[in-house]
Amino acid sequence: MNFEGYIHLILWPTLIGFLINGIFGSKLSRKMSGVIACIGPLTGLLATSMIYLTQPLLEAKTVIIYNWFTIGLGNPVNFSVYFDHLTVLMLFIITGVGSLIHIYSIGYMKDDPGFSRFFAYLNLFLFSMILLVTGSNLVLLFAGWEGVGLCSFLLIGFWFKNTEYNKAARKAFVMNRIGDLGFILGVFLLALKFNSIEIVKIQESFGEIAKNDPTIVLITLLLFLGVCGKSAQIPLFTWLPDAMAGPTPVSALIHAATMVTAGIYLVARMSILFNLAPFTLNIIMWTGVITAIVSASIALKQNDIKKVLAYSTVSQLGYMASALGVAAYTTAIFHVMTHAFFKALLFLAAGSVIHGLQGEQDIKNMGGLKSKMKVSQIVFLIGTLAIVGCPPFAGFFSKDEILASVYSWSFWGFVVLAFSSVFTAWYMFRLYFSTFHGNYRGTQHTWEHAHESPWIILFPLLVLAFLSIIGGFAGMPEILSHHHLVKEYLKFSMVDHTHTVSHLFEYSLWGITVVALLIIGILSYRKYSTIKKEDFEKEEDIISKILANKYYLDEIYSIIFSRPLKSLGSWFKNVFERNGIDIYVKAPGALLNKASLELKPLQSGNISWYMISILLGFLAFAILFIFKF
Amino acid sequence: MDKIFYILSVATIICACMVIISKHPIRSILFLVATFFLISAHYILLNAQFLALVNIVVYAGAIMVLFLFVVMFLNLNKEVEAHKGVFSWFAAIVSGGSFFLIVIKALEQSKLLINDSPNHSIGLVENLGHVLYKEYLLPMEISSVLFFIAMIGVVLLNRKEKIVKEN
Amino acid sequence: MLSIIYLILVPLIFGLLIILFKNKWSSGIALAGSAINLFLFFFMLSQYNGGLRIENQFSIPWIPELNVDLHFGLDALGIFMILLSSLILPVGILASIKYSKFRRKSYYVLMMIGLTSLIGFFSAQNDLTFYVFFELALIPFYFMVLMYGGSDRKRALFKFFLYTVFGSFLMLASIIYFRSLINIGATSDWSILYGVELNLKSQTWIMLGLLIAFAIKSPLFPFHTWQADLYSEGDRPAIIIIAAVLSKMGVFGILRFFNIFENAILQYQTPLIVLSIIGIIYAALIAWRQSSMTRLLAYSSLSHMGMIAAGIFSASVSGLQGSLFQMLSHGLVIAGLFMVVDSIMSRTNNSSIYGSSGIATSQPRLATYFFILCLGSVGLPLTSGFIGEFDILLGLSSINWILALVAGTSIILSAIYIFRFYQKSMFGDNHPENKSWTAITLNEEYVLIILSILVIILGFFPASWLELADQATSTFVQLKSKIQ
Amino acid sequence: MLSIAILTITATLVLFLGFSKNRDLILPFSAAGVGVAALCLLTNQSLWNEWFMNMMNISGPSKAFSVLILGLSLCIIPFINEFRRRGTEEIADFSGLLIFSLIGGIMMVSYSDLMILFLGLEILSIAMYILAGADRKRLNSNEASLKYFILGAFASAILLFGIALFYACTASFRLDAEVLQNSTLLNLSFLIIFSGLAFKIALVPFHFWAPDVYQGTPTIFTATMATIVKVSAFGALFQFISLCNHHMTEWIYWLLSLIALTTIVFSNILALQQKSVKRMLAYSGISQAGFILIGFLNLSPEKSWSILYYLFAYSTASLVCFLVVHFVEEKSFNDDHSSFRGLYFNNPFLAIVMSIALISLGGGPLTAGFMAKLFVLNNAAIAGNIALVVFALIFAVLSLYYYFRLINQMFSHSNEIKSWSIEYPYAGILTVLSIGTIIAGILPNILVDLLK
Amino acid sequence: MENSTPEIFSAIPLTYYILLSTALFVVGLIGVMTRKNIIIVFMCIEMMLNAANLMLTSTSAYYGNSGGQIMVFFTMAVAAAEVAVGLAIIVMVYKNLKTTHIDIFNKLKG
Repeated sequence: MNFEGYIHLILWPTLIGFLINGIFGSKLSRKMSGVIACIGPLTGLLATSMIYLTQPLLEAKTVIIYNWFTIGLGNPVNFSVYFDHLTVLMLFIITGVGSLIHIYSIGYMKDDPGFSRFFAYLNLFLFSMILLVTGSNLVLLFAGWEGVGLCSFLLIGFWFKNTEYNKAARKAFVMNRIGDLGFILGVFLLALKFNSIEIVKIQESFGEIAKNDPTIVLITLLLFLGVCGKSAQIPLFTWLPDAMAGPTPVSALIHAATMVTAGIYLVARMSILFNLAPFTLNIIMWTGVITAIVSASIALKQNDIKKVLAYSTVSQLGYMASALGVAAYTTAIFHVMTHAFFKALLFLAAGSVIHGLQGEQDIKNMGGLKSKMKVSQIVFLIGTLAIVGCPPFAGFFSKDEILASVYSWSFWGFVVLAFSSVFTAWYMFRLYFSTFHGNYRGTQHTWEHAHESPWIILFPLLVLAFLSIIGGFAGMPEILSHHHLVKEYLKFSMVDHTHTVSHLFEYSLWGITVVALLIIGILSYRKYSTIKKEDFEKEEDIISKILANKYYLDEIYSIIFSRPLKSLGSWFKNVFERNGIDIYVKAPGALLNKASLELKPLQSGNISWYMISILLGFLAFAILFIFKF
Repeated sequence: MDKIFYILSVATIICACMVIISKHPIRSILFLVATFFLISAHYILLNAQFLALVNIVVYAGAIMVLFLFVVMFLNLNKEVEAHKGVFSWFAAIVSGGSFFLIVIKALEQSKLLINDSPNHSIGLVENLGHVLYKEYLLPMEISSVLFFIAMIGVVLLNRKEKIVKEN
Repeated sequence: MLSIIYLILVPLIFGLLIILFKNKWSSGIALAGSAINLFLFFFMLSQYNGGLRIENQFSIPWIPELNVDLHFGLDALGIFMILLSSLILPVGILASIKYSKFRRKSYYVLMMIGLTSLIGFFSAQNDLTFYVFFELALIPFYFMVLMYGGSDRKRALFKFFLYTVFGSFLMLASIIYFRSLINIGATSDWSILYGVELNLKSQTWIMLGLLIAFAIKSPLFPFHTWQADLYSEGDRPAIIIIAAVLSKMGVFGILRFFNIFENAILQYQTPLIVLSIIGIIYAALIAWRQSSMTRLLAYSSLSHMGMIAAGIFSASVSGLQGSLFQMLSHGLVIAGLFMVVDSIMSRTNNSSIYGSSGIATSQPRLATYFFILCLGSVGLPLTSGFIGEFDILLGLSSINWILALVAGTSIILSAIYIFRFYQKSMFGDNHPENKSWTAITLNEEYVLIILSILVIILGFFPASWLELADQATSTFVQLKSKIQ
Repeated sequence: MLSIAILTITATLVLFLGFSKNRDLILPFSAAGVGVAALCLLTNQSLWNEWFMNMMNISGPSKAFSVLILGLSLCIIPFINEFRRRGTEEIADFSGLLIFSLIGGIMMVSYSDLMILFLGLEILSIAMYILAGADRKRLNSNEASLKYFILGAFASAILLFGIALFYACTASFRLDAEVLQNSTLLNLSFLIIFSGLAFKIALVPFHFWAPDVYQGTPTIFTATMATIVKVSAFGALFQFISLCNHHMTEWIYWLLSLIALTTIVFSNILALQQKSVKRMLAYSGISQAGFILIGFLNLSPEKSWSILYYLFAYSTASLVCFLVVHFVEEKSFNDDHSSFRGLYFNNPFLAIVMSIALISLGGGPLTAGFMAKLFVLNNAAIAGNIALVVFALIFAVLSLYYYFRLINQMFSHSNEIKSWSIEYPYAGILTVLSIGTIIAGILPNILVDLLK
Repeated sequence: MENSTPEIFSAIPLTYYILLSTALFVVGLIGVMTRKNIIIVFMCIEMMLNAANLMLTSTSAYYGNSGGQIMVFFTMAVAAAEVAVGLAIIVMVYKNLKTTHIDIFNKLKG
């Protein structure tokens, strides 16, 4: 099969799966739905592997499928895909993790009445995500970008009877759209500047542009606004924790492994552009750093198992962004990959726990589950170790690379990131220990019914756990190996700045990491493996409160943006419409009606008066026209 | 001659004013008759004897008698009209006066035609007859329609109501 | 080649047939008439060669004194809107069938006259034909709303009617003024009128009169006060057509006359765009706070029309092209949305978005079509709504990126109000009254399916239409380059 | 001249027919007479013209005016029969008077000598004074007749004074006479004559009689006043302005503009709040007259067709309106706005023809009314008075308010549904008028060619 | 008498006659507008017609043009017809209303 064939195999099966499940879903059996849905990502994974194996991709390939539309006079926007190493890597992540999560979902969702609808959405999501990473131009990329936002909306509000979930879904979509506006404006400015929106063509025409060209800075800033929305950076990150309203596989797939990394992908994809705007890069770095510390600190005080993971996702995204900010694009993508493994693992494991506890999500009501859910506990532990950066798990390598890169760019950024990784370790251990160790704190009834999940759920967990363990070796640091596989693979796609740090720094960093993790692990074990339910409520100092309430960011946003706009809208609707706009129509009408009534007495019916007015009229005309006064 | 004109004119105006001033309808009618007679006198002065005669016959003789008849018939002779509305008098006099002024002003600003040797015998019956039946035959014929209409109208308007039911 | 007069006459003939046949046949005959019309139109479309030519012309001498013919023809600009009208009219008829107990012949006769006048309007080839059909289109819809509308319809209708007529009389004045300024030869088609060179002052006056007329008709901010009232009080099948097609007449008019007052538009471009943008945001904010479905759609429509107007005023290739495309797309979307609202309201008799929660549970298919239409409305990529908005915003950003930014907030606000609308009416707990719902009828479902599919197909394959739009607007841009 | 003779003979014979028992013959005979007269005019059968020293000349625009007058009366005459339903038997007198008044109308539109104008005006007016009072028992009719008479006589006196002044300046009654100088007095006399004619046309501020009289007069004769009298008076004004255009300087242009504007503004505002439909139609007629006056701004004999076209459009439409009002009045005993409620459901035919007529009056598209407005306003624009065009159109919106208020009434459900029937001849006339309105709107060139 | 030229034509200018008839006309006008009895109002109108007649006659005589006097002749005819019809109307109205006061006739208004 040739290259085009593989492309079609990657693109369309998910869409077909969506259509079949979406249109005929209610008529299909659950098994059929599940199988049809899984075909999509699996075919995609297979085709991607085939491309990886058979096509060396020495140079990027663009395949035009059809002419989508034209902008302006004869400037075509094609529905065309672009394949380079970055695309293939992203496709691996997407279809790989996607396949696993599809399989997982068959087990997880098996009792849900909206089973086929769920798979339809998942397939649609994968289609959009594939579109996003393969789109050869920014408009198609944007189509995928919005498509994943839409699927996120649909899946967060999947259980649509719950009004809160609906709100969360809307919030996610709207916040994404704020970013999208920035993105699309960036696209416009690019299109106007380079007269094309094909990524390749834009990259080709960079030669003559100076660094920090104002237009480029503006474009990159606007694009970064899009990134903030999609990848949950400050100030647009508050939607992501709320997005945990959706079913757990969704949280794993969309809100941890793939969609939120789209922003990272975008910056990596446009790395040449961003390289021209160091100003923007600085902003990206600091945004990432601050996002990382802020969300990590919030995660310290969350009690919902998924919320903790959500904030940890935001925090990890902050890491990735700061890597982008220091122009270490490959590192960021590397972290995307490892993060996809361990965060999906964590979420799915958490889902397994939730599944086993009939939907319980609050860690206050957990504890001691290791006896009931052995496999889940182990894979969760693997995931935890990976995320806190314990060598030699996947997270260790990527995180270490990020810290090193940031250090070489900005010392203070490094310090903050290091702090946030301490926080990460603390809240992850807290989560792990309070869930699986100690005594069960929930009701007796749930305890009795708590059970390990079926194999269809556990299988993906095991695969992911395996990947979380070995994933990091794809990018070993220089001091261990000269073959950084990811870097080598991606060197055709993007241009990193070179970050060199001394070996001494690197060793000491490792050392400190290991020591710190040990200390934190022990402390955490002592505190949380025996914690009582009441103890969760005891921590009531001001800082905890602020953290538990997410720095009151939602409230602040509401006061600054949404409420004024709402009341402005109400004012427009109730006051200005009636007294401002309507007045154009009403006032002349009322005036004329009044005039009509006022003038009626002129027509008094009195003959003498009529004769007088005829004469007066005549006199007036005579004076006006004959004597020309 | 000019004195006759002035006297006649002043008398005409005074009579005319009396028509509108006098409160009693009969008196008004009589003053109007007097006015018409004075106008006829003017006509004689202007050598329009035929018109003078017709004026007396038609206006003073027929029309005013008709008026008188109606006033008597309707028993209006006792009705004395109260001249209230000072305002309406004021308005009427002001507007009438300005009409007069306008005509004076217009007259001042324009010259009238001057005919050096006018034919002053046109007012005689013979001359008028010639013209009437030659040049002005059409209006002459058509005025018959006018009278016909007036006749039907009077009959129509004051016929006694009789309702004839058709089968 | 078929003459376009068939498109205009066929509905009239079918209207006559309706009068001759029994009451119960009338909806069927009307449907047949509009279907034949649609078929004829597609036949013409298949033979359309494109370019700047006017095809399928029909012309008879009309007012020789003013050198005006009654002249119709198919051109690139008109095709969009003729397509829209022939598509939406059957939608209106299908929507009205469920009320057929209360409908009489007159209703369908009016529908047919409406179709005639709309096609006549969009294919008019000179200013007076244009004007006559501009006004004519008002009359059938006036009577439809008058005879079959809601309880408070008269007030709303009157506001609409007088306001619109005020506008169209201003337009007539402008046209008369325009014609008094020029000397034209044997005929006065658009091509000749476009060639007239006027000085800036008279252009400005003409633009003022015409723009007010068009702004009232569309409506555009701040001349929209009739809209919400009419949409909520009118007869809903008629409102479907009014919202989808009649509201485009205004902006279509701006495009039609664009060449005539182009200099004036370029002169006052910034204030015009700013006004449109204020309208976009203003309407979106009000839509956000609406609890009545019909009013919400009215304001959302106002917001979108503002976007279209902004695109036109941007006087750029992509802006004009996007506006034209968006007119088509918005017509389909708003027709579908009103169809959904009609389906809901005909069952619940409640226009509040809170009055019908949980429909998605009892009517999943309705919810699905509704959702697709919502996506079209918020302009999600790969739906028809995206292409237009994209081009318009691109056109705006070619003038000033800040303008595009501010106008672009509508994509945020539209997401807010449309999804609020969607979630409140479709999601949530199943409203107790919904249990007694009858399932949506086949008629409604066909309409919704077709509209949804069209929204998506146009999103995936807009290219040929955009090419048409390109041809339609290319003359403007040529002129523009000549000026600069 | 032949047609005038035919009309006279017909009228006289009709009056005599009134004595006979068989009254069914009267109206067909009258109609036939009028029809023959109209035919004579159309085929240029004119005897004895040379006998009358060229005092009137029925040709060109005058002929068109005359035919229009005769045509309108043909539509009105059959309706006189309706009086018998009320028990009034003098239909012979009515139709005789109507035919006589036509003679006056023809004189007015074709005079070239002011004497003929005065006589014609009086013939028409006196007949109308009588017809206004035809409903002797109704106080409104009495009052209308009296008001019309007193004010009409007053206007005639003023007109006569104007004629006298004209004579004093020129020693002639012929408007096309050579004048030595263009003096102020002459202009004053023009203005006075104009005022006299404006009274008949009912232009603001000489319009005061119109609403009162229209309201009180029996509706059929209101229709006559609104159409025949107005057409005749406009014909007279047309003759007047076209004949002495060379005497008048610019002031007539501004005078016409001002009067047109005040007429349109004032009448439309006053019409807004009328409850009586006849009264409303009266005001609407006044405002339409304002529009027609705009057509005089750019007057030349070749342009007469636009005025004629407008008069055609106006008179057909308002004839339909008044006739429909007549039927409604017959059924519900008043012409109140509310008695039109639900007319569509009682008799769809009446409601539809009335709507068409009202739309035409309002200048709706594809009706004669629109074309008429277009032609007239185009004249004004060519004459350079674009401001007038704009204001006239803005205030014309008001007229749509009251027309459509009536339409709203007709198409609203009323509680009681009665089925009213209308006899075929009447329906036929209304249909012909409506179709004429629409055809003249769709294909105006047919009518325009005719008028030319 | 036929050939004799009356003195008046040389003694009094035409303008005086015009003024005189205008004055009469104005008096009639004032009467028309102020009097309340319809019959009197009607009489005043007749006076206005007569004023015009006077002007016509005098100008006709001064110019030696017979048209004016013919016109006066017709005016009288018109006046006669008018009076006949007018008085008939007034009598008809009086029968119904028993008054000739002008202010009673204001039922039709507005």
